[in-house]
Amino acid sequence: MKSGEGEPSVGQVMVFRSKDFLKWADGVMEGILKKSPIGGGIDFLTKDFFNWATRNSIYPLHFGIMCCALEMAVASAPRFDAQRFGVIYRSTPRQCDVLLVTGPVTKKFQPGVRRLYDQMPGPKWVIAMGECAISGGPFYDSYSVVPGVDQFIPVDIYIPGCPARPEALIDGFIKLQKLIKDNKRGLLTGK
Amino acid sequence: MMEQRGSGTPAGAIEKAPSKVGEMSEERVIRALLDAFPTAVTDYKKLKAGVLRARIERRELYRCCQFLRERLGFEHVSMISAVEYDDRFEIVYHITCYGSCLLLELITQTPKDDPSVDSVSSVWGGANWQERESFDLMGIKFNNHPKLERILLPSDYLYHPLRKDFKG
Amino acid sequence: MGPQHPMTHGLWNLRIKVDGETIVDAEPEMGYLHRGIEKLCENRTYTQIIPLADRLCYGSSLTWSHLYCLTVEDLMGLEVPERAEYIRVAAIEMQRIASHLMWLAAYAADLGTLAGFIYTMRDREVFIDLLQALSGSRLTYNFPRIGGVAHDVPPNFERDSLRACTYMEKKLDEYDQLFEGSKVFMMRNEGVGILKKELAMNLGVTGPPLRASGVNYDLRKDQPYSVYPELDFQAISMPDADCYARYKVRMDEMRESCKIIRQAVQKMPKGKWRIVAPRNGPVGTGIGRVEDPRGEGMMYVVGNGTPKPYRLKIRSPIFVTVSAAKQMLVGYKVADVVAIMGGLDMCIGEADR
Amino acid sequence: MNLFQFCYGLIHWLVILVNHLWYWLGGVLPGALGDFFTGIGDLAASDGNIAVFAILLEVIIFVIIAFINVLNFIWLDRKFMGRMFDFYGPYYVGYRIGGWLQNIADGMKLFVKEIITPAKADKAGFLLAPVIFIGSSFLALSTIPLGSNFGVETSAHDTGVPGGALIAFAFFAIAPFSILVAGWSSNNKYTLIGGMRSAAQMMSYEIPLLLTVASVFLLAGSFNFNIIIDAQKDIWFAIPLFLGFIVFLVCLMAEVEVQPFDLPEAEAELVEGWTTEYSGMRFGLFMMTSYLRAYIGGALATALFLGGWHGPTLIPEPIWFLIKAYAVFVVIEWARWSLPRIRVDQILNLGWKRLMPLAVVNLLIAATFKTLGWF
Repeated sequence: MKSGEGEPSVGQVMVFRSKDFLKWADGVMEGILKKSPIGGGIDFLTKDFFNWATRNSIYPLHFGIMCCALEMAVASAPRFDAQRFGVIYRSTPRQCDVLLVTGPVTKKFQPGVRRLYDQMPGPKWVIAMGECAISGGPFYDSYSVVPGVDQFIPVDIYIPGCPARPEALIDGFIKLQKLIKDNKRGLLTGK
Repeated sequence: MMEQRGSGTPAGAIEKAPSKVGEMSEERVIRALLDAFPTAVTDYKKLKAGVLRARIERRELYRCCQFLRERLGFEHVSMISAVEYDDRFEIVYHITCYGSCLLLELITQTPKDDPSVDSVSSVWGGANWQERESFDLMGIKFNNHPKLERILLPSDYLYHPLRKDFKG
Repeated sequence: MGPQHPMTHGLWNLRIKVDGETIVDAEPEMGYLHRGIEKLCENRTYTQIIPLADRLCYGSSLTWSHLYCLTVEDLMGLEVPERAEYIRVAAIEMQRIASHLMWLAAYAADLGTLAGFIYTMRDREVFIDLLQALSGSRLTYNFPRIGGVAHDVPPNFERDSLRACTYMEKKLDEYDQLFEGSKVFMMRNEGVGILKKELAMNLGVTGPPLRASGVNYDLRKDQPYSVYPELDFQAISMPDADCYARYKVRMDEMRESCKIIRQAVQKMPKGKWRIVAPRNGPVGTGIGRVEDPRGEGMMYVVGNGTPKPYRLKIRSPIFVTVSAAKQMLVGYKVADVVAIMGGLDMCIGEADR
Repeated sequence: MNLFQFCYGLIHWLVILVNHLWYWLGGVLPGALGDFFTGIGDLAASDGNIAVFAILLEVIIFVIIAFINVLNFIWLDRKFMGRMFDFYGPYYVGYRIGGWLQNIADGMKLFVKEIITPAKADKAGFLLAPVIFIGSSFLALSTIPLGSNFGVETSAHDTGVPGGALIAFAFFAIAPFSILVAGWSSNNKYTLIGGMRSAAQMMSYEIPLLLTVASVFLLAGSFNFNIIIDAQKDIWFAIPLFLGFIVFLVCLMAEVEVQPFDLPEAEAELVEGWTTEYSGMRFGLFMMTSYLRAYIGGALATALFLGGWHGPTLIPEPIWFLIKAYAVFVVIEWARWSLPRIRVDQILNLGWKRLMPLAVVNLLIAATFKTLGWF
């Protein structure tokens, strides 16, 4: 009996387990919801609301690499106060929406950053803050620095500056809000 | 509680680290070195006030460092750096004395094909990681080092990047 | 157990073996931020290295560019104009206060008091503003030059600095109330992370941790550079060797720095603030040593007559201090890790170079 | 008329409205089928059935009130923190009402987030922990009355739940167990340490907490919240039992895990502590429930020490109660944002060597008052 491993071949008795049934039911439900106007209707009704919620509550990962990390900390301090926009730093990638890369990623640390990105639940975005994260910055010709994080993770927002000023970071968050608003996605039908 | 601890002890209330010989001048250090290692120490020089330079043979390095620490009170190794020249490696030890605040620049040479010296990490604990760093970046082998592994670069890295023949 | 990124201090890995909550072994692992600056310097001209030296330590970048300039001036045998020296000293001390405040913010956040974090971040802006007026940048200043400083002081600099010092001294008393007045803070700090005097000297620990262990070794006093001999200040040290002593040493150093800034801006003579440095460095070596906010910063440059240095070696205080982590950590609780390592003022940028 | 009677009347009216259908069907359809529908109608109209539904309705009302309070609390927390620290707090989302919509945005965002169950986690425990955490908190909540006629009651003649205070504390203390389950089942070293710390912490504060509460029971002579609050008509228990009130507040802070005692989720040491592996709405529920627990804590302090709903009659009783609960919450927040975190061995010391003797002394004081006949 090889049921449950891939597709059952012709002539083999199909055995339904409860798991298979659940999978099938999920598929049918998803198909109905995605293709029929019901899904579209639900999306149409909830899209704006969920989009508003998503863009107004951005949780970046509290994860500092170099100079920009200090500016990141300053941005949440009284003078610049990123909290006005609902930006709250969480420490664990599981609860974050935005990976803020705040410095040069070395070849030794590259797998770590990739793992952090993979650990984050979707929908997720990446902000490359500062020259080092964008292109390697002053260390562009170093033997151990990855020239730009966009070589191994997709980056949505680039904030130039060496280090980027806190105002620039807040501006980046607002740009990200605009980005989320433009790429409006529904609850059911993905991007 | 706060009153007991006081606020900031003024300078002088705590004594300086006792140096074994007391206040030493540059000349006295050089004389002591020359007395102890008459053949090994070459090319001694006073660079500026409070800074000395001496060259020492590789085989006498460990004993010289022990002597410096135990007899002359040089308790602090500031920096261990390796420099690559066309024909040799130079390992430069900057050693400081807390008491008299002298800085001794101790230079030893190794040939290019055998870059190894005795480790001084058993003399100064602070030398441990600096020697590991020199090994990591320049490939100098330190004999009798407790844990001579790569420290800054990944452990599977193949090159010693600070050597002149390493290109990007 | 290894925190891949223990919150506030950048990238390094501390492998801890615990028995229940007690630490039995600790092994720091560095190198996640190794950018190879020493190699990069060999491909840059002497002037181009100043921004790189700025980016060595993000907490106190000015100290490092200043140290680099000192080293190259030692190599080239330049005499810096006196006004430039005073400007440098004032700027460095501002940087020291900003750096210590940054440390205090991170330390407070580590210990869990958000009030300390926010207040120190707020007051740090005062000194960042001064430095910004001086150099035009917030964090990496690119301000010292070989043979002087980049600009003269801006107008009203003296008035603003004096005002900032007065403000800071008032705020420091407030911090004392906030931290030392809190019983919980004292419970977390007193008798934690003890590093004995002999051990600290042997392990090469420098800076506030060494002075907190009872060794009064401050390069500004003991091997004076720049115009420090002409200024009246004290080197702070404490005999207790615990986290509280480190905290106290830094707090009092900020007070001393305020005093130094006051004297420096008032004593500042008129005159040139920069001399032109030659393009090519001579053949030879140069050493520079300064008292970084984190310890003894040192650079060793070998010149070979070209516009680029042949070899530049950087001594990072934190790199050596962290190697003493095991001796400090063993025997304490997991919760003490943040107090002990936070008390060292980690700056990975300079440690990994 | 108390809340139960109100709900009973409402359900009764609804049942009668629907019962027209059943009785009509019973009359129209022949034989056994008709009897069946008539039986349904009788069952629905029976006293027991309506009472069950009335109690459910009461609980729903309380849950809705709690949700609104939780939103208020999160907002108040952030705003108060902002005012303490020289910044605005949430501002731009719903800026007309002071950034109040920020919490709703956060909650809705967490709905659309992906929910990750770690591959190596213990699935049953991982799923069960939030359920226990939230369920126990709501159960504790539902026993606390908000007014003399505004509480979850089981019959028209009751005033308050008999033994309500005992039930409340019993359920309130279940949360550390769920934290332990969450920490263990996440299969992560930080969560495990967080869960263990939570268990260790419970050892230290639970006993002094209950001892102080026992002194209140002693003075009031009942476990019923209504009777306890009525006993404070003339003088709040916080005044004779001032010592106990302080001990209670400290233990409460440990119970709801705010700053000096938030060892299980010590941010600097254990990433996010026991919630490290939770993502999406599960994390949202945890966060919401922790504020809910703060609300419960405030409500308990109000009911036991601050005279409950008693106050000038100008303002309705539930509003008085909520004002006091909010005040307790603000005091807790004040301490929370200005104190460093305590260490795990120190909290044991604090609990057993400081709070415990004080609680015993407090109990003695209460016993003395009772013996002297002052209460």
